[in-house]
Amino acid sequence: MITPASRFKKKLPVPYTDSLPDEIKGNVGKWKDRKFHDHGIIEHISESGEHVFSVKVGATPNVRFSTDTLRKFSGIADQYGIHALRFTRSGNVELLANSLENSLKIKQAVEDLGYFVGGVGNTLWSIGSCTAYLTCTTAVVDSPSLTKVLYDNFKSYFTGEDPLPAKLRINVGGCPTSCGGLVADIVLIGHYGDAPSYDPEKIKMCLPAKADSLDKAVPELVMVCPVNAIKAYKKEDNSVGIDIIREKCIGCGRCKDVCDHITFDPHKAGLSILVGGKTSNTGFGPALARVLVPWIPVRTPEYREAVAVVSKLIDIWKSNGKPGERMSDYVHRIGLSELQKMLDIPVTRWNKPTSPPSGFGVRQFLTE
Amino acid sequence: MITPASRFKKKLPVPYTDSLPDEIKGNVGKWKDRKFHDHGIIEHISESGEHVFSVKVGATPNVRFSTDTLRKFSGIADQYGIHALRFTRSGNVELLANSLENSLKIKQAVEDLGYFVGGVGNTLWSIGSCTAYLTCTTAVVDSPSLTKVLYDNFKSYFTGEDPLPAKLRINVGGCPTSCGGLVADIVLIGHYGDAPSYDPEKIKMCLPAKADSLDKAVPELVMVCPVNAIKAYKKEDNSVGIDIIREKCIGCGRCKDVCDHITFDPHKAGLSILVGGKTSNTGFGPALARVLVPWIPVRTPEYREAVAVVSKLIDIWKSNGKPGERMSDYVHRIGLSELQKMLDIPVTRWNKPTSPPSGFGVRQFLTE
Amino acid sequence: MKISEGEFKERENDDVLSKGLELLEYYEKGPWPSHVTEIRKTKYPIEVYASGLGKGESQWYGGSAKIRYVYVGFISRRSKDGKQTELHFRVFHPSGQFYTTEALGKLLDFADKYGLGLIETTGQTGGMIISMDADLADEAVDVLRSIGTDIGDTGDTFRDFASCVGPALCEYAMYDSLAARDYYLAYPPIYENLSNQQFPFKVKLKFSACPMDCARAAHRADFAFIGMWDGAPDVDQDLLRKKEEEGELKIHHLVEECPSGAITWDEERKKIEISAGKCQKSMNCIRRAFPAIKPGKDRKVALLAGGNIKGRFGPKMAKPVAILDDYRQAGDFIMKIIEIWEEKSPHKERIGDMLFKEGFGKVIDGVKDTLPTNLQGIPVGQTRIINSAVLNDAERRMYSEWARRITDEYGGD
Amino acid sequence: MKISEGEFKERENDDVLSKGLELLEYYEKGPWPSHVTEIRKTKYPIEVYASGLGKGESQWYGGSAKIRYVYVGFISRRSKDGKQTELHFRVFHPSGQFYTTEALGKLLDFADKYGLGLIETTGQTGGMIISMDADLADEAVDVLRSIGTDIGDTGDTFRDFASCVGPALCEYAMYDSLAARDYYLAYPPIYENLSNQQFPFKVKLKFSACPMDCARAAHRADFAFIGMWDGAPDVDQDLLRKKEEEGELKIHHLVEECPSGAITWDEERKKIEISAGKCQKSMNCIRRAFPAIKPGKDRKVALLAGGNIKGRFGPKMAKPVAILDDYRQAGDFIMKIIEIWEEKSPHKERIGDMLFKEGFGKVIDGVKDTLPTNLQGIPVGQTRIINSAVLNDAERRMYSEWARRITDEYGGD
Ligand code: SRM
Ligand code: SRM
Ligand code: SRM
Ligand code: SRM
Ligand code: SF4
Ligand code: SF4
Ligand code: SF4
Ligand code: SF4
Ligand code: SF4
Ligand code: SF4
Ligand code: SF4
Ligand code: SF4
Repeated sequence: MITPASRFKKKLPVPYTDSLPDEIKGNVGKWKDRKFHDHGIIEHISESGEHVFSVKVGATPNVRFSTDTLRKFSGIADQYGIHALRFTRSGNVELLANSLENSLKIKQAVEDLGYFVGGVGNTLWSIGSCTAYLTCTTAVVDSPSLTKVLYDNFKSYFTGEDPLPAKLRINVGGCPTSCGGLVADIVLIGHYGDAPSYDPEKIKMCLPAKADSLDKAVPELVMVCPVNAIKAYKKEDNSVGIDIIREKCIGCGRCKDVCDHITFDPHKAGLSILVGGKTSNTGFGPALARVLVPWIPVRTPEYREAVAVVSKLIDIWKSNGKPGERMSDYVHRIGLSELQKMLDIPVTRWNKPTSPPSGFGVRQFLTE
Repeated sequence: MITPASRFKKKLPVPYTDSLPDEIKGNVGKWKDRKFHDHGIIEHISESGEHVFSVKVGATPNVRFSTDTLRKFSGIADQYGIHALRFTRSGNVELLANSLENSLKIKQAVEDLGYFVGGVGNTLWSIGSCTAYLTCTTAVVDSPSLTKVLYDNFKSYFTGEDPLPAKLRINVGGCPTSCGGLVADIVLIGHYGDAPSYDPEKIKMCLPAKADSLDKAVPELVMVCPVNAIKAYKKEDNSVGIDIIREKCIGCGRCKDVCDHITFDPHKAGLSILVGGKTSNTGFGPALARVLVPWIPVRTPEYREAVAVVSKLIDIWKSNGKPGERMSDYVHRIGLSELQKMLDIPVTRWNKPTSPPSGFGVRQFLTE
Repeated sequence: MKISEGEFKERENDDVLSKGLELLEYYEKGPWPSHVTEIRKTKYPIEVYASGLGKGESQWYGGSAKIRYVYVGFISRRSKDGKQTELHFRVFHPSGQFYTTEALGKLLDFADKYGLGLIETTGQTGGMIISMDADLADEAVDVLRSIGTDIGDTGDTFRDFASCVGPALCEYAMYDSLAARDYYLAYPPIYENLSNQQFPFKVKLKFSACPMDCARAAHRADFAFIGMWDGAPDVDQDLLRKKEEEGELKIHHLVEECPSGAITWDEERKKIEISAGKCQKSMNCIRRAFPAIKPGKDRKVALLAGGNIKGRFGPKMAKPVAILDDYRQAGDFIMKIIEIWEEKSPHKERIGDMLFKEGFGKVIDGVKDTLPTNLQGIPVGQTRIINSAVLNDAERRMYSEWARRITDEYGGD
Repeated sequence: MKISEGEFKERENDDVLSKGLELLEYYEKGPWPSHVTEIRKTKYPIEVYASGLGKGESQWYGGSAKIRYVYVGFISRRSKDGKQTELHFRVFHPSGQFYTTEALGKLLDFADKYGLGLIETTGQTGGMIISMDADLADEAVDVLRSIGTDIGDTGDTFRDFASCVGPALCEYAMYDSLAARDYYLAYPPIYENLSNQQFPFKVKLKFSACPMDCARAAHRADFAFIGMWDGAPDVDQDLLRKKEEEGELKIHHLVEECPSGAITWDEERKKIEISAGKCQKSMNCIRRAFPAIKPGKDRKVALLAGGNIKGRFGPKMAKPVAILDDYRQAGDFIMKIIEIWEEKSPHKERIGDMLFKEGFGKVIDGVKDTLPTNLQGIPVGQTRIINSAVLNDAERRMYSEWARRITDEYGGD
């Protein structure tokens, strides 16, 4: 029987050591070197003399798998691997093996399933995508389908057929919330491209009933706006009205997050493209990506505009980046304005370069 | 007659252009290059083709001159110079001339007066000293006499006879207030070396008369202590008593600044020696000096301990610093702990290296 | 012929749907494995996705579901046309996200039996998302717990914590980021709040075992733990020269690439020198020359706070709090910051917003007694430089003796 | 024989004094010009200094003096034995501290007639300190004003402002630091407060015309103005090569010494490249290779705030506020910060303490409308990244067209 007592007792995931395959258990913390094979296989070399191989498999957009496919991966891991696999932080699947020979067999088997092995070294490691139209309520643009199109176009950067100067990470977010964050080399974000509107009657559901209360507290709808673009005022009948000041609004959607009766014109939605983000402390160090292109149209099915911009960015980086230089570091080196000049993109207040956010991460400590 | 109206009308110093000699007036903002001569003469070369020379003369400790001496400098400026001189930000006197030949004559004349020319390029630019026993009430150690001894010992670094890797700035402060600041390569500071004590009766003059007031406001004497080492409490007779917690006290003297009845045992006073400060954005950039030696005895007249430590620091830097590397940058490069090891100095909580203050100055902006 | 408004809507919806279904087909083509193809193999209501694509707008509204005595960890949706619902569990992975095929099998069985056969194996936060059969959800919770994990990771409370793969596979790991995640999930004040407490908003912890920050902690966590070390990297000069001779690397590249100019080449002695003070722990030389260059031996954990993506004031990078000797040292600190946050912040304000609003240095400084006192680097607020000292007699004697030695060396007394 | 306490004190004082006088003699020897020798030529009460040295303790207490309708700019002292007094004026130099011999002559006559014939020509703040004859002090003020300067620089108000020599003699000057000092001394809200206002504590402004910061502004001023530029330094590649050929410098030293690794050597094209994004404006390459390398042409003034030496919370370096196009842009900002400071701070709390206490980012952010809106770098608080946009139709068309062009380039529409 389900009792409060039994239910309140939560269950934590098993201690990580319990989930490791035996081949790894004894080697935790003992890895002394590694080799990369074939742009998709990492050989981990332990002090103990043991070797473990991980074969990195690219995932579907939004990392959505049927149990059927996962069972097949599992089968491959049983047949050629060490009966184990892991899901990486960036959404790939790593099948674990004990020899290069077996790793190559895994690679073959995975490819036979229609999946690709890659994402190691100077490649496209992954294109992160949030869930968007699949389950999310606030999505403006559908990131999984956009991600699919990008992957279709840039697959050879993942597999390493087409070499890159360094690691590349792309992230796609369906709305300005950007669940994937702003720390990727290229970030594409769906947004409204416009200020919100509302039905003056319906909006009352999101506001206090009587205007008297305005003296005591700021309505949540007003408070969430980060730029104070929403003003509440007292109407003649003592109800509450609002004004949304278009000139101030940044189109962030925070008002819509707290009130379903805030609406945006779907025809004005677009994608912004940001560059120069990363979280690793290499090179210029961790930084937030900054807006390069504030808006391009969203045109399904091909999302050609997005593909074109990303293609061009990669091409510029390939021909001008130094060997080993992340795209983000390249952008920092030449400066965002320079890149904008190369793209001949109009600069408005929405993509005017400001001081680059830098000096983050561990370098903020600098102990002796 | 002196009226409030006439007195309240303040007089600002003349606009700077009015105080310039004619040879400089026309060249403001036009200097296109400079040459150094003889470690003490700077030749300023203008776009106009004109040249102005400044001959830098080292000042007495605390930059104290009799009008007699200043008249003599003035006379030299009239005889060989362009009838003008200036006082530098760091306490030297610069006599201005229009040719190298005249500059050398100025140099000779100044030396005949018992003064030295130097402080240009890779030399000791000056030893800054506050006023201390000459006029200051809070002085613990007399900085002018200590500065005199240091200058006597390190004169050849000022004149350039003895070359240094780069510019060197030393500052001497008579008390922890350190009017000279902490942005010199070497900073010597007089301090009490001890926690304060007080006469329980006299201290009442610095405290509120009645303990009731403690509920309303913290007495200034308690408030000024930066580490909350002073506690006020209510005595039986409703007067106020204090405790000074020795374990917390850092001996900063802020309590004495606001209350003359706080006393320190003069026999425990000493000098702390800090290194690694600078304000220029070169190299490691601006940084506060940090404590290398928390305390050495103060023994007049020779201040031998201070001279020995500064000598050793300069020697270490001379043999290990790179050409052009400020002592401060050298200390940052090797780390304060490393320097402490080389000096074999005991490390206590008072000179334990913490994270070096860095990343200051203009690099905090880093615009593109 | 006049059609009713209802009928009109219906037709319009049909148009949208058929456009959407076409789009689905499009997204099943192309070389890269398709999410649509995967989803088609499951019981997920794919028409809602199709309508969304057709309309260019997500077709989901927030829904509601009830699981007895469980308040967070699941998310319910209803489609805008009211016809479909969707429910998914956010499920904790074991740290490192390793699975033996046996353990994975149990999860897959679970997803087939209680769910729709569809899994997002790594969400952006690092968790796993399993699409559920709403009718079986209540029962499913207990079953999930019986196979060794639980739901969580929603609501205004602690979310899932993420760690990099760390020492389990990575040669750079400087502390055990996986054990650290396990430790903090089980840390009593956190464990207690995992699914109850109503904080102003969500709280995330992320653990990267080295400055490469594979767990993306510096931006995507309220509290970030990043492995680092004290001093300069360790160099094996012989091995380094050997690597250069064998053409594996060029030493002058290491010198040039070091972002802080910490590396110099000593031509005379044919070795590199690394400045401890300058090194910014970028890992650059290390990853290029490993194992000839390794992190220094004195390992530390950098604790940063206040990163997040949106919040009230927009995206933020985490800021430095302290350098810890051990990842376990931050528990009190975290809970104290949360206490202040509960007091100061309205709904939807992340910890980083609060720190920004109240002043990072001020808040951190105010709680610094929750951190060990022997901290090596407290970069918060200002660097305290105390140029005076309060010595006891023994210390005074010690420094007097030292002064005498150095005075003797320089000319005697 | 029994001696009275008074007599005992007297004798003790005599001992102290005679020890002090010996010390004075000692400090007149040695190669370096002696302050004692200088002082002996004046009317300063040198016995008080001697007693101080003899006793190992300053022999001065705060004193008091009255000058009609003038409240700041002079300091009065009385000796601990009550026998002597001392009074000195803190006097403004012209910016740059230049004097024609004629102008200096007037000051010297003044110091002889109304003073003791003793001058500290550059105090640590940058002003001049003239020891006075207390009886003539009142009259002296007017005389001083008649020769074109005034007293000031004490009290809880604006102190003397300091500037580097700047464009008057220095080839690096990026703005007119001397004119800037003149401007702010005469800036009405400052001028008004120069000798009246009772702020919580002192306020200092310092002006350095380049990042070498010869005015020591970054630590010793509440408001620091430091010249800088936008982008990379300007390079004259031919002149640079020439300098190397002539042995004046080694280019690879420039590369190695650049603290931010911004300079690279292009072996092929035989020229250096400087990264605009990386350059930290250290002036290193510039001072080594001037004029082959010069500051970039787009000149700016960095405004920093909150530096000071002691305050309530100890020594502080100034923090970044904004990059100005013109040094005149900070007036409102300064006065607004002072207003907040007056409200928030008790006595003896410097502006830097207040900023630290209240949160630097918060305070600065709150007054940012006092600064020009086209600021290039507002590093305060957090960097605002807005990943959305509100476009008007023209903008939308513009970006659509751009997108079309780039789409055409990549495979057509
Ligand atoms: C597996 C993974 C951690 C995990 O817990 O899942 C991982 C593991 C490693 N990372 Fe990472 N990184 C992983 C995500 C990341 C991320 C996060 C991301 O991309 O979203 C980053 C930060 C990227 C950024 O800066 O925004 C990241 C930044 C790095 C870097 C620094 C790259 C750089 O140039 O800045 C390295 C070093 C390198 O590539 O030379 C690195 C290197 C490594 C290596 C390959 C170490 C090596 O070179 O030997 C690690 C292999 C461990 C192993 O032996 O299996 N890892 N690594 C993640 C794999 C993602 C994937 O599916 O492809
Ligand atoms: C005259 C003076 C400014 C003034 O308004 O009085 C001055 C003027 C110059 N400074 Fe300075 N500095 C002056 C105090 C300073 C200070 C403040 C101090 O020492 O207290 C600093 C900051 C020191 C620090 O970092 O703590 C300072 C940091 C520099 C630097 C950077 C040095 C470095 O290695 O970091 C240079 C460039 C150099 O030496 O290569 C420099 C260079 C110069 C030069 C010599 C420019 C040049 O190399 O051509 C300027 C000469 C102007 C001229 O032509 O007359 N000046 N300079 C100050 C002379 C002081 C003196 O009496 O000796
Ligand atoms: C599922 C997931 C995207 C995915 O497909 O991977 C996701 C999906 C949503 N996120 Fe997220 N976020 C997901 C990881 C993140 C991350 C990534 C991370 O933690 O590294 C972030 C950025 C980090 C951070 O916390 O700052 C993130 C920042 C947000 C925010 C902004 C929070 C803030 O800073 O203010 C919101 C808005 C909110 O909660 O109001 C949000 C809100 C949402 C909502 C709840 C919006 C909504 O109401 O529909 C989405 C629910 C979709 C759904 O049906 O589940 N999501 N969200 C990710 C969770 C999977 C997992 O648990 O592993
Ligand atoms: C005269 C001078 C030293 C010198 O011989 O050069 C000096 C002397 C005193 N300073 Fe200072 N300070 C002098 C420049 C400075 C500077 C340098 C600067 O501005 O660049 C500083 C550091 C910068 C700053 O403001 O932070 C400085 C920071 C202080 C402080 C600490 C203020 C604080 O940050 O809290 C005090 C303590 C106080 O005012 O309570 C102080 C207090 C004092 C007092 C008033 C202490 C006292 O009550 O006796 C000294 C008065 C001596 C006297 O009889 O005139 N003095 N003082 C300098 C003024 C000359 C001038 O006007 O040109
Ligand atoms: S980024 Fe936006 S659309 Fe995507 S999952 Fe997060 S909230 Fe939803
Ligand atoms: S979209 Fe954002 S900026 Fe615009 S009104 Fe809504 S909350 Fe404010
Ligand atoms: S440092 Fe101390 S002793 Fe020297 S003048 Fe300043 S307050 Fe006086
Ligand atoms: S000396 Fe400083 S730390 Fe000690 S009690 Fe006085 S004010 Fe406090
Ligand atoms: S953060 Fe460092 S230790 Fe962790 S997986 Fe990445 S490279 Fe390895
Ligand atoms: S770790 Fe990075 S900053 Fe440190 S020495 Fe190596 S390359 Fe330079
Ligand atoms: S700060 Fe710069 S401009 Fe001013 S004197 Fe010094 S070197 Fe010249
Ligand atoms: S000014 Fe300094 S940081 Fe900039 S390029 Fe020159 S040396 Fe490098």
